Order: sequence, then structure tokens, then C-alpha cells
Amino acid sequence: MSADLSDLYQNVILDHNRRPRNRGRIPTANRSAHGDNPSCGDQCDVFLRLDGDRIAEISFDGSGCAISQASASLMTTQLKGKTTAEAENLYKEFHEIVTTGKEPEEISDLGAFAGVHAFPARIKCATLSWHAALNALRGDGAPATTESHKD
Amino acid sequence: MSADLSDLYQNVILDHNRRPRNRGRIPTANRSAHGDNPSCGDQCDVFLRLDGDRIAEISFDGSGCAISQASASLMTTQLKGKTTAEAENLYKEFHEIVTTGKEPEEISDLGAFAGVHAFPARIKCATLSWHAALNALRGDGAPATTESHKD
Amino acid sequence: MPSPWDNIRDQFPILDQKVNGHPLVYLDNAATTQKPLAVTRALDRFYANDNANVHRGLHALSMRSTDGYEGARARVQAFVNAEAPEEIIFTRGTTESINLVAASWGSANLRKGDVVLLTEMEHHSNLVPWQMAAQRTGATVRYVPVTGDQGLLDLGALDKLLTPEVKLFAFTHVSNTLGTINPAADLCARARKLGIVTVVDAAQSIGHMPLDVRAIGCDFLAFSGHKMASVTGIGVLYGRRALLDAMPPWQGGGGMISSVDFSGSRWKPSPERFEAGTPNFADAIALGASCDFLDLLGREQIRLHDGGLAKEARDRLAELPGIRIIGPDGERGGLVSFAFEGVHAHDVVTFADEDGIALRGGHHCNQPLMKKLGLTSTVRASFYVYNERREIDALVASMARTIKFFAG
Amino acid sequence: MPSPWDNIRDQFPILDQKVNGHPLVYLDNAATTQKPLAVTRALDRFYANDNANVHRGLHALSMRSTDGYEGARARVQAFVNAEAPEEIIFTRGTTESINLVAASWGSANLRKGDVVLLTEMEHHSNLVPWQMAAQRTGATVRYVPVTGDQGLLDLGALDKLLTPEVKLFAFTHVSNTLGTINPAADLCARARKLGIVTVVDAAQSIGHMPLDVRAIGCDFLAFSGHKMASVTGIGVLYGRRALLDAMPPWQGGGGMISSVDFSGSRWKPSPERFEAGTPNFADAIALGASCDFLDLLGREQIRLHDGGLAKEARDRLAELPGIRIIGPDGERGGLVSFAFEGVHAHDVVTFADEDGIALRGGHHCNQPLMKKLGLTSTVRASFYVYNERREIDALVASMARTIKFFAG
Ligand SMILES: Cc1ncc(COP(=O)(O)O)c(C=O)c1O
Ligand SMILES: Cc1ncc(COP(=O)(O)O)c(C=O)c1O
Repeated sequence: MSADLSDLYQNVILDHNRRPRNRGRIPTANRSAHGDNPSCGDQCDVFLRLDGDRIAEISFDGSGCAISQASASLMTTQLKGKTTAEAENLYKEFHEIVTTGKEPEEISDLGAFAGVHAFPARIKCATLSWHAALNALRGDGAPATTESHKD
Repeated sequence: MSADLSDLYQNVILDHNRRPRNRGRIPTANRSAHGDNPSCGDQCDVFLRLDGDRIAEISFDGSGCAISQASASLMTTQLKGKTTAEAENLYKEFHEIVTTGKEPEEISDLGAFAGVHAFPARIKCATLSWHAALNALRGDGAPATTESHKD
Repeated sequence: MPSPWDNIRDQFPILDQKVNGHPLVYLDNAATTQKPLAVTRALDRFYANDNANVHRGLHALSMRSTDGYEGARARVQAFVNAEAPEEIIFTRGTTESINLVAASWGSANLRKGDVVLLTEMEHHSNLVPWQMAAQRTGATVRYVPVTGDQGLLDLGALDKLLTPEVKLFAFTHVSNTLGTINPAADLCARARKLGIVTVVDAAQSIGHMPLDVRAIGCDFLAFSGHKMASVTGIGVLYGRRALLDAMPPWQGGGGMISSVDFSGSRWKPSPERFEAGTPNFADAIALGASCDFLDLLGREQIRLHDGGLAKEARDRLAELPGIRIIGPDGERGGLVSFAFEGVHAHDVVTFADEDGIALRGGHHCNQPLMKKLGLTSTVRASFYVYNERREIDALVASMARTIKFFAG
Repeated sequence: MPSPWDNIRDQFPILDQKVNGHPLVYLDNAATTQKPLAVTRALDRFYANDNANVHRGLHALSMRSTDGYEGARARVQAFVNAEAPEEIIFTRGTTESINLVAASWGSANLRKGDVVLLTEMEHHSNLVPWQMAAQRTGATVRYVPVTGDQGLLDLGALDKLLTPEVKLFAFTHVSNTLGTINPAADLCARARKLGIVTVVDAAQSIGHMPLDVRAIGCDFLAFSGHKMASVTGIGVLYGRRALLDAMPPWQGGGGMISSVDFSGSRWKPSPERFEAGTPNFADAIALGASCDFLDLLGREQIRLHDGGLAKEARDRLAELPGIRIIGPDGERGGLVSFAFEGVHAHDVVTFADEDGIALRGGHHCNQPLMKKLGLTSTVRASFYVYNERREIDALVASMARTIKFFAG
């Protein structure tokens, strides 16, 4: 396997893909949003329970490639317990990682996604669940689609 | 001037173009039809007085290139006094002359149009007035257009 | 005697390249085929010698262009055995052809209460235009069911669905996802008995097998040049002349009117009525060259070649663990779709690309069918005249490697 | 420093031929321009290296194709100075672009009692689509008058015509018959003050002068590749994003929907919403190469070159007996139209062809204007970047010979 491809399919990603964390609908959710990537057919629903400004619980459901499933799974582990502002910042960091390949400043599993930047067509796969989560947080419930923002 | 072009613009044609015969509307007409050549914008109205099955009088009006004007003028001189069947036959002969360049069997001014066959785009110009005349004769008054028959 | 098949890959210089260090294995032909030199050179020659706008032109280049364009129409007419060149309308592709029928024929003929019958295996391009036409006119869309993974039309259900409210029946000749070859002549005959207008989507058949509109007995038939060894940007709507002449124009503009004044217009007959504006005459001429190229190879031979490779690929892939193969066991068009348990199609395609193999993964513009099959996507390998057996070896090896990786 | 103008004719091998024994003098550029090698070679290179269907593709060729296609969109965006690539929709040409607006924007926004304002100098392609939209919606079409043979818009009348019922104002930037250059920015400003949507037909300006949609301030702008040194089959609709995003789709099919099921569909945003089916991506890439070619020559220099030749031709033709020249005395686009007393345009064009000169004669898809001017047709000579002064000599000599012949 080429260096690029093994960067894309890192162990962290394969692990989250095989054993997704926080998958399914949480019954106590008070926010949710749907995201889709119309070109691929990938789908992602994010459910969360917001406690004040803090994400008390979060889960996802959906279908898609290993990158999108692992990204959604990892995202739930990263966002749990964060405030809205912290979540927005984390997404900014994640976005930079997947578009530039830059490693995160502090050691973090997000770094597993640095290999995505060499596969521009897959950036959408990695960011889909994040878009849905941010929409759910912003509470506008609008469906997220990777077609209207360029990543 | 090349042989082809002087064949196209023969003296007979130039003469009919400069001094068209039977131009204008005959007041006693009992049949008429309109023809157009939408690609060129050429227009031709043919008026005739049918006496029994015989063309007692015939005239044309319209605008177009030298070929179309001369053809209309010459046609009126040829069709006057003819029966419907004779007119149809004369058109068949004329059609063969302009599409193949074959000279007419008997000496006739129609032969002046033999040069048209070397200019396929101009065949429509030569046949427009004939189509209108035949439509008028057939009495269906349908506008003739050179787009629906291939010449 | 040398056969045009002998050095066929020399006609396709694009195939002679490496992708990620491996020789390119192009198996995405159902999305678009590659173009032979015979076609791209015809295009170059046209631009280098004859290019001028068609119609209304009396100078030498314009007459040559017009002859070339109308010659291409006559060539396509012969290729599909239409009765007259006026039955051939040049469009951008299958999608535009179907939209033309849905908009023009649809607006003139569909009413509230009418039914447009489709099948569950239609490409979005033969589905969405009818949904839109139905919405505009108040008509309803119904679907002939597809029977499970074999992907055949339920012909028993068809006869029940062919009710008097059905005004039009549109179906694909070959499914771009299943590979199913529908019995087009039989379907058209059943519809015609009831006076139902038929539309055949020939996008996946035109380049791969003999096709005769009179033998099929359809009223309309649509296809794209880019899927039959021709260039992008050109396609065809065949329509029976009696229907075309009764249809209102769709787009307005230069070339399609017989007279205009400030208060209104009169239309020319077909095909001009449906070709508003400067047509894509250069690419139409290239399409004529593609017809020559395919006839030289022999369309029956192409059918055997492409279908044979697809069948062989199917049989060999079927031995892989965890694979689910979609489409008929019997005769199929030149493609095979499949899915692996636990590995998403996009990951498979990305791994194949590493091996230089071009596949397509996704819903193939066939979302409703995917839902019905309980899939979100499949991997598709599709074949054309330049593909070879050894490329099936490469495909199977790559698939084996991928499932092994994901099985971990 | 060598200028790209120095050996410009080497870029156009088609010009190096004889027609009827004379060197070809191609003066039919308003109908279609010739294509430089820089463009046809870009097309060849694409087909020989990168061709694959765009979007949804995850293999190397498909990614290259997609990058090329979206790169062409960004190139065109820069060429017309649009704000975002999403404002550039690829179509077959000007005619299809205008039909898209008339069908989509028109169906969503025009009502009985509304007025669509055009001008008396519109090409059929910017006239017939509006007549058809008006007929569908109950709106009315009105026309800004043209003032006699000078062929200028009656700007006094315009202000009276810009009434509250007017919902849309569509006009040509440069007239293909008169050569008039309309003050597009001023016209759009007057309309915008009243909230009227503007459509600019840039078919005859885009290849001949600098053009900036933000400086013009229009809502939509349409043009064709084949009139700007690019290939046939590709064109552009520019639309302001806010308007595009509020418009319903026009054609349905693959690529433009975000989800479909058997009961209905959701649409993607612009530009995908308006690009149903496989787009003409190869020719779009060629269009990008044309933008490069024209920018290398310099669009201001092109304006001076083409307009200069047209003006000079006008002045020299004016000395011929019995000539009537149409269009403005002052600045004009790169073309000149004229008629001779007693000699029909088609005879003139046939004689010119004998001398190797390609002209256009007829109504130039401008019948209503012709009627108003009391003409059935004119002869038109139109210039492009490869034309030279000596070609005006040939033109004038040929015209003199023709009128002498017919004067007998
Ligand atoms: C002013 C004008 N508008 C529109 C058109 C139509 O362009 P196309 O035929 O490329 O669609 C033309 C050219 O024919 C034109 O000159
Ligand atoms: C069965 C079928 N119909 C229609 C289409 C649409 O063709 P195009 O995108 O060339 O318009 C395709 C290909 O994408 C197809 O496979």
C-alpha cells in the first residue's frame, strides 16, 4: 500500500470504522440535524443533548465510506462535554487538518485525518458529520449538505 | 467570372431579375398561395385565375435573390395557359434541371436554370415560387415552405 | 485479413498511461467511454478545414459545415435505422433528449389524471424529468417493479400497470446499475397495443449492441455520444416524425422559427423546430465518425465482447468472500455491479485506483433502486471495446486485496 | 519582445487555404469564429490524457476531469469577474442560456399583467424565448425602439417604457446586425433603480472587448464559446447567486438532485441545479483555454483591432455607389452590415464566395428589425483577431465587381 493510502486509512480510522462509538439515536436528544453528501450518497444524522451550552450527550447514525463513518464516530468522542464555542473551534482545527495535512498542535486523534488532504474528493466525507453537528448545535435544524459549502 | 458562376447567372436569369414579368397581384385571381424560405427570408406570393382546369392568368410578388425572382418571373410565363397536370409535369422537369443540371428535352428558357445544380444551397431559391404555384393550383392554400420538402 | 480489433488499443492513446505506478485499467465505461483517434481526428480535421456556422450560409465553408452536419444526421439515421433524417434531433445527451420529450410532448399531452409509467430501474435522467412533468401537468408517475437482486422487470405486474390512464411508458434499454437488458421490442409492443407512447433510454445500449428503432417499435429513443466512443456535448433524440411534427417547440431562438415579428413566431418543422440556436455541429460530425468506427468493429461483435467480459468478471468476482452481485445471472450488458459486506463502495474504488483501476462506486444516479435493494451504493465495473481479459485479472486481484485489508 | 499578435495567423491553420482559387478571407466571425491551435490542442490533450466523467468519481482520471471542469468554471468566473464560481452555469450557448432564464426565472416570477422589456434589435435567441415565456405566463413583451439606420436605442423612450409592470429587461450588448454597442452599465443601472431584473446577451461582445459583469451590474449574462475563439457546443449563463439559488431547476436528471425517491426529488444549489446530465466538460475545458488565449492577446487590444477594421471597412464601403450602410457612424463592434440598391444580399454573398471571401447575407436572425428598416436582408462582414487590412481591400474590390455586374 502506498504511503498516501496508508495515511488515509490509518489504524485510528479503521478502528472507528469497524467499531463505531456512539452510534444510534439517543432517546434524550434535544437537538438533531441531518447531513448528506449528494454526490456520494453518504448520509449522517447527529443527535445531541445540550445541557445549557454544553454537549452532555452526542451520537450519530448514517451510512458512508470508512472515512465518513470513522470521522463521525471520532467526532462524537471529541465533542462530548464541549461548549458550542469549543466545538466550533475544534471544527476549525479539524478542517485545517483535513484540507492542509497539518498535524494538530496538541496530540489528538484528530491527527489521524491528516492523510485526507491528499485525497481532495474525500474531504467532504470527513467533514459531513461535523457540519451536521454544528447545524444541530446552532439549532437551525437545517439539513447540512456538502454541496453548498465547498468542503 | 468562373464558368460555374456565369452558368448560375445566365442572361435569361439576369433579364428576368431586372425586368420581372407578371409581377404584382392580379385583381381577378381566384387562387393564391404564399411561399417562404425561412432560412433565407425569401418570400413569394403567387396569384392565379383558374378557368376550369386551365391557368388563365398568373402573377407573383415577393422578394429574394436574383435566382428566386427570375425563377418566379419565368415560371409565370411558362405556366400561363397550362392545365394543372401540365403544370405539375413542367415542375417535375424544372426540378430535374435544377437538381441535376440536365438540359430540358425541348429547347426552353427553363434550361437557363441548369447552372443552379452546382450551387445546392440555391436550389431552394429556384423552386420556391413553383411550390407556391402548385399549392395555389391544388387549392389547399397552405403556405409553401422550402423547409418541409427538401428542395 | 487484418481485423479492426487487432490493434484496437492503438486507437485509444489515453489507455497507454500509468496511474499510481500501474498500467491504467479503465473500467468506468458506463460513465463515459474513451474516444478513438478516428473520432478526435475527425473533429480536428473539421476545425482545421471546414469550420463555419451551419445553415443560412452561402459561402464555401458554411456549405461544407452544413453538409457535414446534415451528413452526420443522415449517418445517425442509418445507425438506428430511422425512417427519415428529420427524426434525428441533436441534443447535448440523453438527459437533454428526455427533458425535451417530457417538456414538449408532456406539456401538450399530459393532463390531470394521466399516468406516466416508468420502471424502478430508471436512471435519474429518465425519472426526474417525468416527476417534473407530472408536477406541472397534474399527472401521476407509476413504476414497474424490479424483482430483487436479479434485477429483472416484473412483466406480470407490467400488464396490470398498463391501464387506460397510462399515456406514456418510458424505460431503459439496459440498466446502468443492474446490467439488465430489457426486452424493448416486447415492452413497446404491449404499450402500442393500448396506444401508449413509448420512450426508450438507450444510453447504455447504443454503443454496445445492434439497435434498430423500427425493430424496437418505440416512439422516442434517447442516447449520448460520450457513451458510444464519441465526444462529450452531443447526443440524440430519435422521434417518430408524426409525433415530432405535432409537438410544440421547447427552446426558442435562431434557426427554429420560420418567421418572427414583434408579436409572435411561426415554427419550422422537425428537426429545426427542436434545435434552437447554433447547434453543436462539430461534435455532431464527430458522432458520425463514431458510428463509422462502431460499425467497422461490428455491433454484434461489440455486444459479444462487452457482454462476455462482464459475464466473465461476474463469474470470477462471485468467488470472492462477502460479495453480493446485483443483476441477472443470464445475459447482461457490458457491466457488473456488486457490494461487499462491511466495506463501502467508495473505499473499494479508492483502493482500486491505487492499483490503476478506474471503477465507479455510488448510487449510479439510481437512488430509488438502491433503496429498494437495501443498499446505499455499489461498485461497478463496466467494459468497452478496448478492454481485455487480463484487466479482469487485475480487477479481481485488487478486490481480493481490498477485502483482505478491511477484514483486518 | 515578441507579441502574441505577431504570428497570430499561424494559430489558425484553417485560414491557410484557397477557396475558389483565392486565399480564404473569412469575414463571417459574427456567425462563428475560428479556433486557435491553443484551444483545439487543449481539447486533444484532454481526450488523450484525462477524459472521464466528472463528479462522483473517485479514480484518478475522474478527479482530473473534475478538476479540469471546475477549473474552467473558475477561469470563466475570472474572465467575466463574477463573484463566485457558482454563478457560472455551463450551457450549449447563448440561446440555451437565455432559454434557461426565460423558463426557470420566468416561470417562477412572471404573472399575467407583467411586462418583459426587450429592444427592437434583439437576435431571435433573445426574443423568441421571451415571447414563449410571455405566452405561458400571460405576461406581455414590449420593445425599446431603435432609431433608424444609425441603429441606436431610443434612450428617451426607454425611461417611459420602464414602468412598474416591467419585471425583466433583456437586451443585447452588441447588435449582431447593426454593430451598435449598447451602454450596458447605464441600461442596467436604470433598470436596477426600479428593481427590474436585467439579462444581457453578450454573444457579440464577450470575444471582442473587456467585459465585467460587476461593472455592468447585470443580473444575468449569456454568451457562446464558438463566437469567442472556442469550440461549438459550449456556452455560459452567468447569474447573480441570490437569484440563481431562488430559481427552480429547468431540466431534470443526474447530477442536479440532492436526493430522489419514487415520489419526488430535492435539488442541489447552483450551478449543479442547472446542469442536469453529463455536462459538456471537454468543451468547457476548451473554453477555459480560449479565455487564456484572448487574455494573452489583450481584450482591449482586440476591441481596438476588431472595431478598427469594422470602422475602416465601413468608411471604404461607403464610397461604393448604391450602398446603404446600417448601424452607427461612431464606435461600433467588429462588424458592418450593408445593402445594395437592386442587388440582393444572397447574390452578393455568392459573388464574394467566388473571390474566396466568406460573408453572411440575410436577416441575421433579426427579422423584426429588418422589417422596421424596410429591408429583407443585408450583407454582413465581421472581423476577428486574425483579420488584416488587406482583407478589407479584397472585400471592397469584390463588392465593386458585384455591383458592376448587376448594374449590367
Ligand atoms: C446577438 C446574438 N445573440 C444570440 C446569438 C445566439 O447564439 P448561439 O446561436 O450561439 O446560441 C447570436 C449568434 O447567433 C447573436 O449574434
Ligand atoms: C441508463 C442511463 N440513462 C441516462 C443517462 C444520462 O446520460 P447523460 O448523462 O449523458 O445525459 C445515463 C448515464 O449517465 C445512463 O446510464
